[in-house]
Amino acid sequence: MVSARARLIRDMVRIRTAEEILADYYRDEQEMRTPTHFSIGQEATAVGVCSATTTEDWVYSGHRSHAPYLAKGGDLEALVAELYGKEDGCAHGRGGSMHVMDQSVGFAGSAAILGEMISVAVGSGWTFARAGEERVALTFFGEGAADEGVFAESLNFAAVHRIPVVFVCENNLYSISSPLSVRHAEGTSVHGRAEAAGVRALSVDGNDVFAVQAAARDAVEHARRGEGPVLLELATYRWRAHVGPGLDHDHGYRSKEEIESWMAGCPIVRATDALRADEPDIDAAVATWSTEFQQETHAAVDRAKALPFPDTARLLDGAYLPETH
Amino acid sequence: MVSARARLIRDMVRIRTAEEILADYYRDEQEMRTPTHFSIGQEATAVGVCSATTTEDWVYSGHRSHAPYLAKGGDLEALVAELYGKEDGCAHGRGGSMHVMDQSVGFAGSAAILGEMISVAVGSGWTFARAGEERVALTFFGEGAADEGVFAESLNFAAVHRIPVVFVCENNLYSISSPLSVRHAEGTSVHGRAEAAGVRALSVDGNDVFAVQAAARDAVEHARRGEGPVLLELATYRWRAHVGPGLDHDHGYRSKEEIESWMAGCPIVRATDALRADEPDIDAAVATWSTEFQQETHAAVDRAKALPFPDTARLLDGAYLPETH
Amino acid sequence: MRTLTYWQAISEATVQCMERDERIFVAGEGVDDVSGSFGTTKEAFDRFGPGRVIDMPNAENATAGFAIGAAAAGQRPLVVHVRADFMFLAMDPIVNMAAKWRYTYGGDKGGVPVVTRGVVGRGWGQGSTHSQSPHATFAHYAGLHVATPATPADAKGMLVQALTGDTPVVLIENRNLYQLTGEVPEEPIPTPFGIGRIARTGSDVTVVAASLMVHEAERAAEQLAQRGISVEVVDVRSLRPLDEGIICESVAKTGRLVVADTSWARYGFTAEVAAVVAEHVPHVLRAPVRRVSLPDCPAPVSRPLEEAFHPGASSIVSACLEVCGERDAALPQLADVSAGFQGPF
Amino acid sequence: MRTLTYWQAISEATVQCMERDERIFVAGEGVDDVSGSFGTTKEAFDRFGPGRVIDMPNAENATAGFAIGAAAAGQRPLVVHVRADFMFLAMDPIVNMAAKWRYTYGGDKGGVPVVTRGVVGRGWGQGSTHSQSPHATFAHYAGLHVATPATPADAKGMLVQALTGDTPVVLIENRNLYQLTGEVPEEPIPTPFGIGRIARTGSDVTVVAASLMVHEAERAAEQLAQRGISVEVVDVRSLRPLDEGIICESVAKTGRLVVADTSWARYGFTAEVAAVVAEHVPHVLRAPVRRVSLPDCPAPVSRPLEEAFHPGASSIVSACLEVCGERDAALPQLADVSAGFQGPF
Ligand SMILES: Cc1ncc(C[n+]2csc(CCOP(=O)(O)OP(=O)(O)O)c2C)c(N)n1
Ligand SMILES: Cc1ncc(C[n+]2csc(CCOP(=O)(O)OP(=O)(O)O)c2C)c(N)n1
Ligand SMILES: [Mg+2]
Ligand SMILES: [Mg+2]
Repeated sequence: MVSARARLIRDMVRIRTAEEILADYYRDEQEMRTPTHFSIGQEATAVGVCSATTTEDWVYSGHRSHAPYLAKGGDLEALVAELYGKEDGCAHGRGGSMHVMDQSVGFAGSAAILGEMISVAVGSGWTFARAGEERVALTFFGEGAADEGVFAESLNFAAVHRIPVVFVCENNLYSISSPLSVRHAEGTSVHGRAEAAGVRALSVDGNDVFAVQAAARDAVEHARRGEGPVLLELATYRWRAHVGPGLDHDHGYRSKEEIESWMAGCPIVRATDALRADEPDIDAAVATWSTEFQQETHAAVDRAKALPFPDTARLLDGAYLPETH
Repeated sequence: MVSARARLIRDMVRIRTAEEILADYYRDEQEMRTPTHFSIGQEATAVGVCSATTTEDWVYSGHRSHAPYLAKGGDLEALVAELYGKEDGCAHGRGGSMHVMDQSVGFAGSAAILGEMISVAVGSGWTFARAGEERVALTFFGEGAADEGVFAESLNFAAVHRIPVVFVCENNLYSISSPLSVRHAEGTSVHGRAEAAGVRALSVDGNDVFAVQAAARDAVEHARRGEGPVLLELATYRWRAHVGPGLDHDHGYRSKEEIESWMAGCPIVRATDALRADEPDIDAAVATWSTEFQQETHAAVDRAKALPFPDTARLLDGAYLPETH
Repeated sequence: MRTLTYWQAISEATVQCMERDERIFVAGEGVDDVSGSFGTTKEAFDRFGPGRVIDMPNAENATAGFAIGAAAAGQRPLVVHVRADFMFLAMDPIVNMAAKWRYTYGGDKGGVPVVTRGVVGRGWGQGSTHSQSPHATFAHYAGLHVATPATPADAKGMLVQALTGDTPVVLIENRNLYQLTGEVPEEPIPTPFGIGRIARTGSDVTVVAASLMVHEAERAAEQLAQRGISVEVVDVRSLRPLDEGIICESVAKTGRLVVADTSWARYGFTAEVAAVVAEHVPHVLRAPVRRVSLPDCPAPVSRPLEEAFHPGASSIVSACLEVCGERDAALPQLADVSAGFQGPF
Repeated sequence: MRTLTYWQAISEATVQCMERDERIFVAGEGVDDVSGSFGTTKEAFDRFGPGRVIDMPNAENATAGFAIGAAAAGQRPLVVHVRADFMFLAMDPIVNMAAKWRYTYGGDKGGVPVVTRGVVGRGWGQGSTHSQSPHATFAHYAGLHVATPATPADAKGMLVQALTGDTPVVLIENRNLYQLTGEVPEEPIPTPFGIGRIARTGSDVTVVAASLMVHEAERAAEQLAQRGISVEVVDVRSLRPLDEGIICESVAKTGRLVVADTSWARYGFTAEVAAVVAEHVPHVLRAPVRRVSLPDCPAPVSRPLEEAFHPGASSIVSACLEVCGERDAALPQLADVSAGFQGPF
């Protein structure tokens, strides 16, 4: 039996393993023709938060979508098929990396335009409350999306109507290559803005999966009890380039030291270290999972490559339903 | 000699007198064919703030534009001509009540779409700083416009770049007929949001013209010294209907008692009361000014009515300059 | 059949649909207030209260996103903007999300049938940012339906269609239509989009129009009839889908086309209608097409400028005479449609 | 004359104009970063630093308003969006303020000549919200100039015109043009808006196009020439103002019109061009007009769908053959314009 805490590690390992392998294929083959934003290094936010939700709770995300999708239980094969543009993809090849969805597990969709899914989550949360359902809507976004006016508008509306929504801000310090310093005034924070709008808000170490899970549980239960929205600002760090599989250590916008210090604080290593005293077999387990997920990912890739592309005769399908067009 | 404090009263009396008379003409004649938002009851905000500016400072406003325009020294005749749609209007009859401008006194323009002039003022303030000029941009808007995302975006940018801009929020409790309670969460405030974005912010009694002036002086000097933006949240109240000359006491969204209590706190009466000990002649002065401004307004109306309308042959002029179209 | 005003028809459609489908709710700034969005949301508020007729903060972007999120979760939002000009602030969610939702997530997971009503605010001197008609702007984007009902019956039927269909819909209503009366079925019967209507039959010239301009075209047709010119008026009813057939058939019959709109010509409604004819039946044209549209400047406020700016029946008369090769010297000017408008705004 | 790539031409125009006019500054998300907006803002940043090439927060609405406020105070802002799709968030300030500013305040107080560059992001699978071409949406609104340079020379000349003119300008650039090379004058000479260009002369059919589609039309013309069909390619260069004369003259000569665009047909560029012909020279048409445009769905990501979605030279060839009454069976398919595109995105 895998303990609850070990399961968080396993989920992070799965995402890490899958993304690292996908990044290699992406780079080497040039066959996943969709702009892809990897979460390598940021796995604790997605895993910690999603582990605090039920299948009935809905999770939305922005462009950095794979980790929340997988953490929520999204189908890996369908994700990989989507990246390869195949009909079996979770969006049937129409959406690509930035538009994934797996309704069966409560992953309600991701979007490519910054900030969009923030207001959308508020609408879904409002619907849950209206129906008297004890469900919560969550929405992942970067601190860069918090620059957008719709973020403030959404916080405000959620607070006024005490909507069961949890705003999950993954603050990885950068918006592409723009540091926080050129985007937010010194001494301010995303959670501070949320508080000013009347939204309960917390700042959490986003690379500590246990802390994230604990905060997310509180937040989700707060929202579920009808006590209103919560914002979690999770400090984390992206290891790869903003988009695509590569490293960007030479792009000049962040120092090698900074990157290395965050890599040293790898959320998987940290969680494993923390667990070792209680679960001495954890390292072996991580190694096993790692192998297992490597196989799973390669298999998903092999399968995806063998799958057919969408039929171009169905190009228009879904834009309108037949009845109304 | 009129004392500095008495001058504030005189300026408020001028706006009150002009607007009350214009409202009557508006209602009775139906000749000012432009949606008009009177500031009757709110004169202290415009007068207090604008008295703290120089001609080189620029003031923008939203739809409730007459008071800031006049308080800044805008030409009354040109305003009245604008309301009558005449070629001599401050916008040559093209803009109407919601689009007034008097560049000669630093009234930089008003706009009909909520929130627009908030970001615009930031751009003008940035320009002043860039040119090394010690000028400040100010922007009036209602607490309803603070609902708009562009407000948050503008606060943020102004704070990051320490732009010399003063955000002047006239919080009159309503957005048309929507009370604050359905728009902002309990316990929150507009100035609290500004602070969270890193903008120095104050809440001031907006019906106390002396307090407004003092706060505005501080704010303008703070911005002028390059110490960054300031937001003033000024509590005030509109006596008339949201738009048009009428009363709306029977519209059901606010109580008669509430209206009466705010009318009892009339900014002109309060200022006059406060001055009486030091300037016993103030009541006589107010009466004289009142008469004087009545004459001035009626004269402006008579003049405006006699003026020609724009020539329809010039309908297209100004959309494009001839060189480029 | 009993008659209703255009605003009553909208109100009735809203209330009846809300009665039948509790997933429907109304959201917009001041939709609950005493004026009730020109009366159209008042009865709904009185009947269903603030839980289903929701006064929104002034946040057009988040309101549209909120509606999309509610629709994704199974609700049927009806968003109201008392000036269509405010919809530019909601352009991103409407065009980048609502229009593309079903398709982008694969076509099989349900769409977000958000209905957005925008009122063209032309009354008195509303000026450059309170009187625009953005129907063509939205209708350019695949994934939306865009309709412009001209009659009380269509105002009801198309709102019913929107609130019961599967597609996000933008409905643009001209404020000058609200007092118009007409027969309206009692039941909430949907008017399908994409089927135009011959508002008046004629044989010499076709005027294709939408919304208010259908009535201006009918007034023009009256006057031209006195002069022996027989005008057919085509009301497209919806811009997307667009009934190309009815346009082409009418023009094939008359051989002459005037297109009339309340927005600018370039890349607008008048362009598309002319293009449809150029694509399908150019050979039937006995005269060049004429477009009746706004002059290429923003809307001025001053009364004479405003009257010169907005095209109406007289402009349509002139255009029809021109395509028929006649002069309009002899005809009296028709009063502007807003002539009877009473203030304060 | 020396040759430059399209992106170099933009960069050079920016730098030269900034050297000559210190009121000019660049603002946009990441304009200062290593990739420098596809290279176009890099040299400007290296030369003028962060005081004049400003990395903005992700706040498209306020950025546009900020630019307007700077322009009102005498500056000359150049705002850059690396995806034109983000401009919907700036639609309100561009359409409701910039376009209307000078006119609405009376016409004599100066305008706000804000220049906004939007990049059509079609590379690989950018999908439904990262590859749209909104030129017609902006060009509908009086008060703006909207241009779509197709060549390096025009990319430079039109940006110079924009940065020295009096009108707010929207420039839409297709990312697939950036590597294109062409002769470009050393000096910053403005290319006036509203003057089209005959990109290739021909006598059998006119293809009117803008931006990338001009090149697709030229490739199509090559192939059709082998088949004995002589194609004239008209590059409109700017959508507002639009050179009606060059379109009508060409169609008057050839008698056949194909309009090609990277956006949807309805209420778009292809509609307006067809309408101009229907308005002025319908009688010269020897065949119905054909529009080459996007199918009526959002942009899909999957490679074969994406290739089927975006029209290119082959679609133009088919349309030309059709208006000439011929079949296209014999011709090989032309490779898609993005065929040589290398990832990662
Ligand atoms: C409205 C909008 N503006 C700009 C972009 C381009 N863009 C894509 S991702 C990104 C950075 C976002 O940073 P953040 O929200 O912090 O997320 P992160 O990538 O750091 O996870 C930007 C600017 C966009 N997609 N949408
Ligand atoms: C973007 C936008 N949305 C809605 C409106 C309609 N509107 C005009 S004034 C107003 C109320 C604004 O309230 P507030 O900002 O508090 O100013 P007040 O009228 O109270 O002075 C509204 C909703 C508008 N003009 N612009
Ligand atoms: Mg980030
Ligand atoms: Mg207010």
